[in-house]
Amino acid sequence: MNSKTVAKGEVDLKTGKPQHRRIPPEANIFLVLIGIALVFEVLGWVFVGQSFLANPQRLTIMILQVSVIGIISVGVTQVIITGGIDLSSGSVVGMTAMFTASLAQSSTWSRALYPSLTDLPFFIPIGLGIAVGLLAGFINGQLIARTKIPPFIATLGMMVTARGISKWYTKGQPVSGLTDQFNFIGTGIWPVVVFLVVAMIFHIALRYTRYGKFTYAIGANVQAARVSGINVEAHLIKVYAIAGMLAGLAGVVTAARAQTAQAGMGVMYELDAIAAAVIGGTSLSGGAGRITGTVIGTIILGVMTSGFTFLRVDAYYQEIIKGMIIVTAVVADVYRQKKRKV
Amino acid sequence: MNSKTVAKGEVDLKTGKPQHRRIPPEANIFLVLIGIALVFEVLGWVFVGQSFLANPQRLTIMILQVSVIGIISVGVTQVIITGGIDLSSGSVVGMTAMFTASLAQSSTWSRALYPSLTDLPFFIPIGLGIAVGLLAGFINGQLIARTKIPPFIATLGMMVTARGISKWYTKGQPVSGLTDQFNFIGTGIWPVVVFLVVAMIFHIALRYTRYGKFTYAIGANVQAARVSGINVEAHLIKVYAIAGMLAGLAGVVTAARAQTAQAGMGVMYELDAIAAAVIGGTSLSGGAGRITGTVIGTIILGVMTSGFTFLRVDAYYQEIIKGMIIVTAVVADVYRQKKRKV
Amino acid sequence: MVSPTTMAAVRKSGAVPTAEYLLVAEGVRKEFPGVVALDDVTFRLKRGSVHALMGENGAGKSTLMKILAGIYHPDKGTVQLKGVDIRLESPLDALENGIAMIHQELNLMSPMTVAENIWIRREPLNRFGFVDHREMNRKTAELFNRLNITIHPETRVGELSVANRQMVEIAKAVSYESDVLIMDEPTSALTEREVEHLFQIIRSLRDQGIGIVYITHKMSELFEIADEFSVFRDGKYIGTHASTDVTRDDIIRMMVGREITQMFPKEDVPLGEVVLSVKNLTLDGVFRDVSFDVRAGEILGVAGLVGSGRSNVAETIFGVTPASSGTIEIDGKPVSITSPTEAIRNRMAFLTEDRKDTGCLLILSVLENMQLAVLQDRFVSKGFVTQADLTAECEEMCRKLRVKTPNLAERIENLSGGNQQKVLIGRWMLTNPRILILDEPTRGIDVGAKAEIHRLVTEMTRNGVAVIMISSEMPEVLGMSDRVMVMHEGRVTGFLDRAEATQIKVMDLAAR
Amino acid sequence: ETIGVSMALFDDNFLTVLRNGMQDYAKTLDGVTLQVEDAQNDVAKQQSQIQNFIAAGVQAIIVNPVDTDATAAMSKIAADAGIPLVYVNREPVNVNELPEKQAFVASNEEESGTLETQEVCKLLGGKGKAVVMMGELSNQAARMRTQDVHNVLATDECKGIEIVEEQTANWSRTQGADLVTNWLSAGLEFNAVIANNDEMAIGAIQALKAAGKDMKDYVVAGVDATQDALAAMEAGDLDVTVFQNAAGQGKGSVDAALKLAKGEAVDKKVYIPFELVTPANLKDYQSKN
Ligand SMILES: Nc1ncnc2c1ncn2[C@@H]1O[C@H](COP(=O)(O)OP(=O)(O)OP(=O)(O)O)[C@@H](O)[C@H]1O
Ligand SMILES: Nc1ncnc2c1ncn2[C@@H]1O[C@H](COP(=O)(O)OP(=O)(O)OP(=O)(O)O)[C@@H](O)[C@H]1O
Ligand SMILES: [Mg+2]
Ligand SMILES: [Mg+2]
Repeated sequence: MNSKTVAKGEVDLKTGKPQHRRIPPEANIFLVLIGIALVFEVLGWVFVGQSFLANPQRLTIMILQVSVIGIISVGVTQVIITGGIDLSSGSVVGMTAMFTASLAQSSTWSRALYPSLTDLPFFIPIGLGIAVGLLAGFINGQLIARTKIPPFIATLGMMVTARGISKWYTKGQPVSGLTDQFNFIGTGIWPVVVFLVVAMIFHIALRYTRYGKFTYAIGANVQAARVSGINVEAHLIKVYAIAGMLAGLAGVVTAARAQTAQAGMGVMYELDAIAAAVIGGTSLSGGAGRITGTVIGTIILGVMTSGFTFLRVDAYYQEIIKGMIIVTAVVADVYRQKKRKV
Repeated sequence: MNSKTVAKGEVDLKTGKPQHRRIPPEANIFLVLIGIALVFEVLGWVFVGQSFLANPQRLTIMILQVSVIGIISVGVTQVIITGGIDLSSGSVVGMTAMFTASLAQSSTWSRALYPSLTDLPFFIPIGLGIAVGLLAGFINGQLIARTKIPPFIATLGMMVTARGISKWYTKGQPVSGLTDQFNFIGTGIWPVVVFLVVAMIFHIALRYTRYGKFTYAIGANVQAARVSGINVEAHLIKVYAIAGMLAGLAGVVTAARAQTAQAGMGVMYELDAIAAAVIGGTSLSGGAGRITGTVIGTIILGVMTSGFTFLRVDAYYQEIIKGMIIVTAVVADVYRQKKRKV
Repeated sequence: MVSPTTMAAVRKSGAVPTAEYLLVAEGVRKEFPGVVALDDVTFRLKRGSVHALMGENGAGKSTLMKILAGIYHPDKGTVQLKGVDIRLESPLDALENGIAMIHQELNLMSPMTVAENIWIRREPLNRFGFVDHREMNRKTAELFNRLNITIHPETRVGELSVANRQMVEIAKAVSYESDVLIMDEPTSALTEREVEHLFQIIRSLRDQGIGIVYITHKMSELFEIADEFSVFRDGKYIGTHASTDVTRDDIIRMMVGREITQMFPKEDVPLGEVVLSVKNLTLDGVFRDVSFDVRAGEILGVAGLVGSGRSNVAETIFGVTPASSGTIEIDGKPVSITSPTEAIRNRMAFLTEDRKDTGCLLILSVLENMQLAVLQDRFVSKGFVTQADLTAECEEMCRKLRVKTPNLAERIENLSGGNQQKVLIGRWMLTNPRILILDEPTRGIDVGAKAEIHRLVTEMTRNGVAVIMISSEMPEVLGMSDRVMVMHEGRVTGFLDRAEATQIKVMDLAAR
Repeated sequence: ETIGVSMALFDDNFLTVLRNGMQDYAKTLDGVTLQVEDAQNDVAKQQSQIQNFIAAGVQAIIVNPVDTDATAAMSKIAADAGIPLVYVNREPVNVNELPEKQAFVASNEEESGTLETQEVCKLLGGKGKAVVMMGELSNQAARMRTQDVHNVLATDECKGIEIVEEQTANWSRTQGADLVTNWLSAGLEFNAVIANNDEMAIGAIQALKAAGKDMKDYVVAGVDATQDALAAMEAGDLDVTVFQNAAGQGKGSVDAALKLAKGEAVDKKVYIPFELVTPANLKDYQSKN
């Protein structure tokens, strides 16, 4: 029998390939995304008398509003694939936003934090902002790899610390008056471009480089990875540092989008980022997950937000419905995957 | 030679106990707690010229201010031992607080939500509040056990939904004017008593009952647990329902303490509760953890808060230091455990 | 002492030092909390030979091998590679110095493909530095071809049977093209056919001058493959002999320190009524129309090649994967068993074949592991566990099974593989079953303990227990069964009575 | 007509009153629907909500800014789309260079803390020890009100009042109660509590009472004049609070938005003053808010 042979991992001797090439797992969640979008489309015609999707402005904002979450989520996905977790990303966004903004102030702004460091060319604040994120991630990685404390605790510590630092940095004052040059990266669809480029790079890195193979191997079976000669500690440091770097980049984009930075930026983003990854099929027990899935998971979050506003759903119900949709999306995904297996 | 006998795997027949009893793992974190307290004591004499510990009022508030977190944390610990996670507890606190308060209003309050249901005897709002929490937990459990979606997603969905419900319930209006009878449970050291009683009950349940043994077994190896005859689904539903029930109880205590309920209550409590459990030695990969450890973890959080105020640490530095202490506490714990092993 | 990196460089340059021994470990000591795993142990491996390492469960074999593979560091003692002192700091050091190891427990990344597993860290890269999947799959196919393995390189390891996973592990170890190849019970999951196949591989490697360390508890394999062997007992080195010098009984005496008179203590017990009757049991796509009866006091052996569906039948009877059709009767009454909970309620017990995945609660204690199943209906009053009685019973069981552990509070993870297996057997014996299903009960168990387990099973049959015993070890099936049921590709191909069952007849049915 | 409303935070008691004021007022108008969204204190979310409103084709937008420094970007987005925008309750940083079809309706946050502290100063007779309870440190109102406290206590009449402690209780009643208990247990002595909002002030009252203190010995002050606060004042526990006309702000912003949508001219700045509430004029406020 067909399914029997395949289940045993035997080979079809004629073609030499495993029978029935598998559909990529993220195809499922893509269908869920399409399903959600279609529901909004239909409801749109019924209740608002308008198309939901045939509106370029809306299609842009759907992704634009989640692109910062998306950038973080790409890093978080990698961390989760190793079997870890990163709770610090939201706070790191806040911290880097403060830091990068303080170096991106324009001399026309009278309350510049460092009056002697205004009007710097845009790449300085951006580069240093990303570096701060990288440093935070590197510290996470060091803690986890060297002291063997659970990633949950290491990154929780960083979460609290980074949030504290952003409040302390200017004693809670927002940092504004940023140069137009710097703000540019946050205008129009630039955040979307940054998100998609980052996603593409790490999609390739995870699938086609040793970095990626090691990441999956550690998450799948850390003991096996170790006896295969992988330097698990060194690799984990890399993965967390990259996640921090991406959170830093997200902080830069956030500041540029808002044209200001304040200590409360990025609160709870870590949860949305993790949710996007998990909705997209990344397994919290490690070893499985793909960037494409994460991107789709992120977009689902964006579609929901836009859809609610479009349908004029009362804000009181939005969260209730959002919670239910997240659960339903994942249930549908799990259910479809199970069905295919039998 | 002792070690020789032991190496033979012999058991001491006279006492029926295995030789060289191991130190309970939470002894470590207890030492960390003592360490933190002593640091505050010393700093207290140096900078404030006062004892930190020799002050009954402070000893009370240290636990009082974290007793709500503690109550949740007892439930969360059980969930984590099964290898799951509960992100919904903070929101369930908010939801039950709103609900229980709406049934605990006094007729002297002119804006009672249900004017015909005022001045009810205290056990009605309390009982129904706990029941609402139980229901939320039960739904979590059903979702996880029946649909096999990751607990992270199921409880994230509940987190968002419950928060939505609490906002919707009174359209954001606070619910005040509660009866004195009801408020009583939140006064004095009652919250501490509730916390410690709950902790004791579940300490016993986890260690000495079948419920406890099954909880650990599922977390250690769910497959093996199933093959050994445990009805894993039914048990998980129990565990999540209990966690929800305790979150409900925490919501009742919160409302009684504040003598009001507001939709924003309990925000982020889930993180503190998980942190308390993990600081106390509960492993996020399941199968290991104890209520005593969780209680100690909770108290560590309380000691920090009181200690900061006592030492008059600038608010801007508090979070930074708090993050570092959490990490250091766990590092110290991991380090000591490792040392003992060799 | 030479640093591993220097050694690795020397090895890469192709220089061949002429030391007599490939690998020498001397005066090695390794202590774990409460256990001295190795004490002043010596081990020498010659080039181009197969060196068997023998010893009871927990004798320290795996520990020594892990030291040679850079996983543990010895507390004392030296390791010489090709005559040069060396200190291996990590598995990577060992691999780069030409020491590869097949671990006793499977160490694979199940969500990843076979090819990814084999070439991890050594993936072929294209000129842009990206992993060349096509080349990787091609190399895998080539390797498999050479080793005569038929698994597709792109299959996910998680979908393979245990036996195939073991073959992947073997192929992976071979692919390192190392000078020293350590095999820690590579055949415990394999049937005769694959074992024969593995021996071909080993012989050809030996002929290329590779030194092979071979650990096994299957005495029958020993003389077929080993050139010499060393014996350990309780962490101490007992001696080394050429395989031509001694007999099988000598080895057993050295290992166990006493004679084992009877390998298969089968007793003829008067058979009672039919206890379990299975009719036309089918699990769609896996097996079909399986029918058999087992009587009280009977041992029904189940034989077949790997993947013949024996374990699946057992899982279905026990309710792990409920049947698509067919009936199960107990004592003549039809029962519906849709979960292990119900199976236990019907007084069944099931020792699964994969102790790591479906057996042990690795991070819990020996006690917690052993008492798990019995808590379903005994030693519980008003929800509370009557721990004192239960602990006493578990201690008694440990003693009967000769479990080697510092105490009952030890994590089962820290026990040797064979001792873990004994604890799991104890778990089910405590439940006093009427129907006992054993899937590979003595996998990884030493001769002494194996005889012990067989004796216990026999004792249970004397009390009227019906036993189904799945085993890939032919002597065990033939030695213990009253009847043998043979399966092939999900169907029953025949039954053989004790009197008529021979290896040839079984193999004939199994390959039909 | 549809007006999109982005509120900084739903969980805030004062903002809830403001939001309800808006919605109640909109109900009395024919053909006006409000689409209210919760920005959950997130600048980026608020900005996205504005963009979503534009995509959904609303006629006007009302924004209660999370961060008043972030309004330049929002003004630009709305102006580019040609949709009227009204800021409410918090004064945008670009208030003096608002583009066409934009306006703001608010109270001057400087007044609230000032009125509060001046009254405290008066009650204490210019001498005493005060503790300050701050809202969330990253919040603008918290910073402004705390600054007001400092400014007033720096004046000649109030120089005799010393700030002995200043900490955050994150706007929350329980955290406020815990904070005061922690202070009391540290042996801190004070006779005034100046809180950034009423909730924390009530928390302080609860803690003081639980510690067996006589409320007559303490001056407790908050901001917002919530129902709970007024009840506490009636009971003689709370001494000072400040009324901010939430409903008035809500109504004013809806009016401005509607006018802008119709192309009519409106004032660029509409200030609605804060009002001091003390036991003397308590009765006037009990039916408001
Ligand atoms: N990580 C560990 N921690 C504690 N004790 C250990 C650990 N690893 C092994 N041991 C102990 O060391 C002893 C030797 O174990 P080892 O695994 O080397 O035995 P073995 O000879 O390979 O046995 P088997 O034939 O059952 O595989 C055993 O008593 C075991 O309990
Ligand atoms: N579709 C599948 N995916 C993953 N594992 C499977 C699948 N089908 C079977 N297995 C596992 O493969 C193993 C061997 O299969 P099966 O039980 O059918 O054969 P067997 O005759 O018992 O072989 P063995 O000699 O290996 O025990 C079992 O442990 C079974 O759980
Ligand atoms: Mg071994
Ligand atoms: Mg099998």
